[in-house]
Amino acid sequence: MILNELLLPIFVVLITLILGAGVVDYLHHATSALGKQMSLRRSLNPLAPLYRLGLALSQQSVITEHPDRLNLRLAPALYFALAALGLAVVPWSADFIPADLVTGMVLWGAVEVLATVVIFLCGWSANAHLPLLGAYRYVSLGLSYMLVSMFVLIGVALPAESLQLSAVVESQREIWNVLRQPMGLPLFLIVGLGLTFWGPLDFASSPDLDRGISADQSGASRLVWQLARYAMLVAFSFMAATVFLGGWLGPWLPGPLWLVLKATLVLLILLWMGHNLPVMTPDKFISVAWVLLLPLSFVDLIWAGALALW
Amino acid sequence: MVGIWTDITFYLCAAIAVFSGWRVFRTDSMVRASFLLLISFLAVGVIMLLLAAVYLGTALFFMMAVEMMVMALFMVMFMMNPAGLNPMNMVHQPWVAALLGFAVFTGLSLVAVYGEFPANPAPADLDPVRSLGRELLGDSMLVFESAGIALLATMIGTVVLSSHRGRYGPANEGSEPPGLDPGGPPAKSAAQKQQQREEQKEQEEDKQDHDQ
Amino acid sequence: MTLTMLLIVGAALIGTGLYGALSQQSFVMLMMGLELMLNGIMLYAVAFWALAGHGIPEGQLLTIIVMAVMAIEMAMGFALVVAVFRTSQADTTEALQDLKH
Amino acid sequence: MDLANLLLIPLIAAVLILALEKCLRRNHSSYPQARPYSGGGDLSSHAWCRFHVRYYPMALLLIAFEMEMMFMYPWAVVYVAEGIKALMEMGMFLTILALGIVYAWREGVFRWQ
Repeated sequence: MILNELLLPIFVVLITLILGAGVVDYLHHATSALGKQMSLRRSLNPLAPLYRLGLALSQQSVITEHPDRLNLRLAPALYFALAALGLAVVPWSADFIPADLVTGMVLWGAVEVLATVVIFLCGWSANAHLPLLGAYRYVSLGLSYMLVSMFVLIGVALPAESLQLSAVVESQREIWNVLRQPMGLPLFLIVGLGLTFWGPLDFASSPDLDRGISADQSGASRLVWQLARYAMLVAFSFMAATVFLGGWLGPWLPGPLWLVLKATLVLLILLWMGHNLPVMTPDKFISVAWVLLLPLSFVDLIWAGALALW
Repeated sequence: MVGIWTDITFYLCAAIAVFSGWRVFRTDSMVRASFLLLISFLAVGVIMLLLAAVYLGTALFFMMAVEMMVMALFMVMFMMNPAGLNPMNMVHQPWVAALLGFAVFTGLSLVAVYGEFPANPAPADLDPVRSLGRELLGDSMLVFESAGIALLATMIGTVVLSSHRGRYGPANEGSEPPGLDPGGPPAKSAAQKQQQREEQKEQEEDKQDHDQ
Repeated sequence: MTLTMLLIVGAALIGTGLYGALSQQSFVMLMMGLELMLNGIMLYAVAFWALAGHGIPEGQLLTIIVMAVMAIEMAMGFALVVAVFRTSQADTTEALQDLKH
Repeated sequence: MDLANLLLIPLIAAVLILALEKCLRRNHSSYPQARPYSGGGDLSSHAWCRFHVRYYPMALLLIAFEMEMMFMYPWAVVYVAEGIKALMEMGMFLTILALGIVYAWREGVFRWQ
């Protein structure tokens, strides 16, 4: 009983995050090579993530002078823990849900906000100017995408009449939310880019800050931070697949396999967006988030509400 | 079996909540202080989860995470020394405050120990979220809508008080900062100082030219 | 986990918060004291809701209202601090002796 | 059991990463390496000092506006059961709060100060 209900869920969540991080690393570099004149053969090599892992391990772990040591160590661990917490509420099939919380949706919102805190701490603790600037910029992003995410998720909760993710999946048995609420998924994907500070919304470690919060990371500390970031991307993909693409629902194949396939699809879309969308600046994004994205998510909510009553 | 683990988790969370709440006022680093307060809130949130207040517990996580993040930002904006690199002690009347705090703690604890409260636990099949939702749309509708009005007033108030830029130009246009000592001449802003410095430099250069 | 234990933990939070609110000079730290007191009050409300109030929804609503009070206190508090700081470059309570007169 | 999983999963994940980092870390850096990277610039002070956060009115506005979420989650659960009454009530609530957002937008809160 203990084995099935306690150890198996923990094992599944952690293995998914770690293997998923490897997959993200592979796909990220492979898709980035596709657009450019780079050596495709080397980028598509399935062992390339291991090669990069070895490279990171052979580096020194340099730490800046007088950092906030406790927070420097804790930040990557907490970011990874948040990804695990977010993935824990995702149902894998009708009867395998690591943590079937009645308010799973609210918990995911908490994960998004706590991620902002952790990313700020990561930039703060190095005691260096560039990481700190990245952290301040990221907070502006984190505070403004949050509302959009909440509205979109509440729109999804309306037809399900519940905040529980298993109920949300059940409510999509006839038609997936991506078709029922067409504006939901695009808005949620933008939130995902913000949550993992990826591609166009990469304010925390943007190139114009010389990689911002990653500027003073090296060796093992950089490795675990990257791992946590990829893990968050994986957790987000699973969440988006559950909420908008019907989760484990699907014919022929078993439920968990469907979930993984759909999550991979979301992941590919996110990576594509990361490579192909133009980069925003933080000051512009605040205006865009509050003046454009927030009203759009209002409209999405009204659409969802009207459809649910009808 | 489950009961023991619930108790252990409760005592652990209670200890974390109180200890980190205490450390808030003892740490030098202001950013750490605000995140210690966040830890205290998170521990209370877990206790709420243990009490089957599922919605309030999880909602406390995200509400408090936002508030403490903003708190940390304001710490950085207003503190001379947000990281506490030199130890500092910005307190007044610490002993009176400590005494009063302890007195309140003792009083409330005595009430808790000797007071008689009805043992009337929430029914096990209660759905806290649904009952709360019905309450909001039923009897407490007025509370809910007036909370909306109060929040609107807060939003307008914060914008009026804090925004540097009014609709008709800068908010502090025409005002001058108070003196550095009571009744003294107004303190100069950085821009004014810069301007003055440049004027001085120009004058000196003029003088040099003149001398040559 | 009895009601008494929960109330004692809440009392400890309120006591600590009161100490902070009375002893800190800086506005921002003072506000942290207030927040800690409200934290204890929320624990009280939920404890009574769960163990003494038969799970009536008003108990939960009270907690939410306390959270709203906290949010309003913080937003208005910081807005006032910004306004005060802009006009008199002050960030501690002692610097505002003028308000006494 | 769900609650136990919910608490244990993040805890174990965090411990795992901390242990991993501790095992892999090879930390014997010299002083010039430990100097914060500044893109070739010369550092005259440490980084932790008073900083003007340019979006502070937005942050304050968010604290007030975000309270509405607390009311919206329970509302979403009973929305279909309560029907048109729920729609009207939340419509009113959100309109009141949206007024605040529009006002703040017109006052230029969403631009960096």
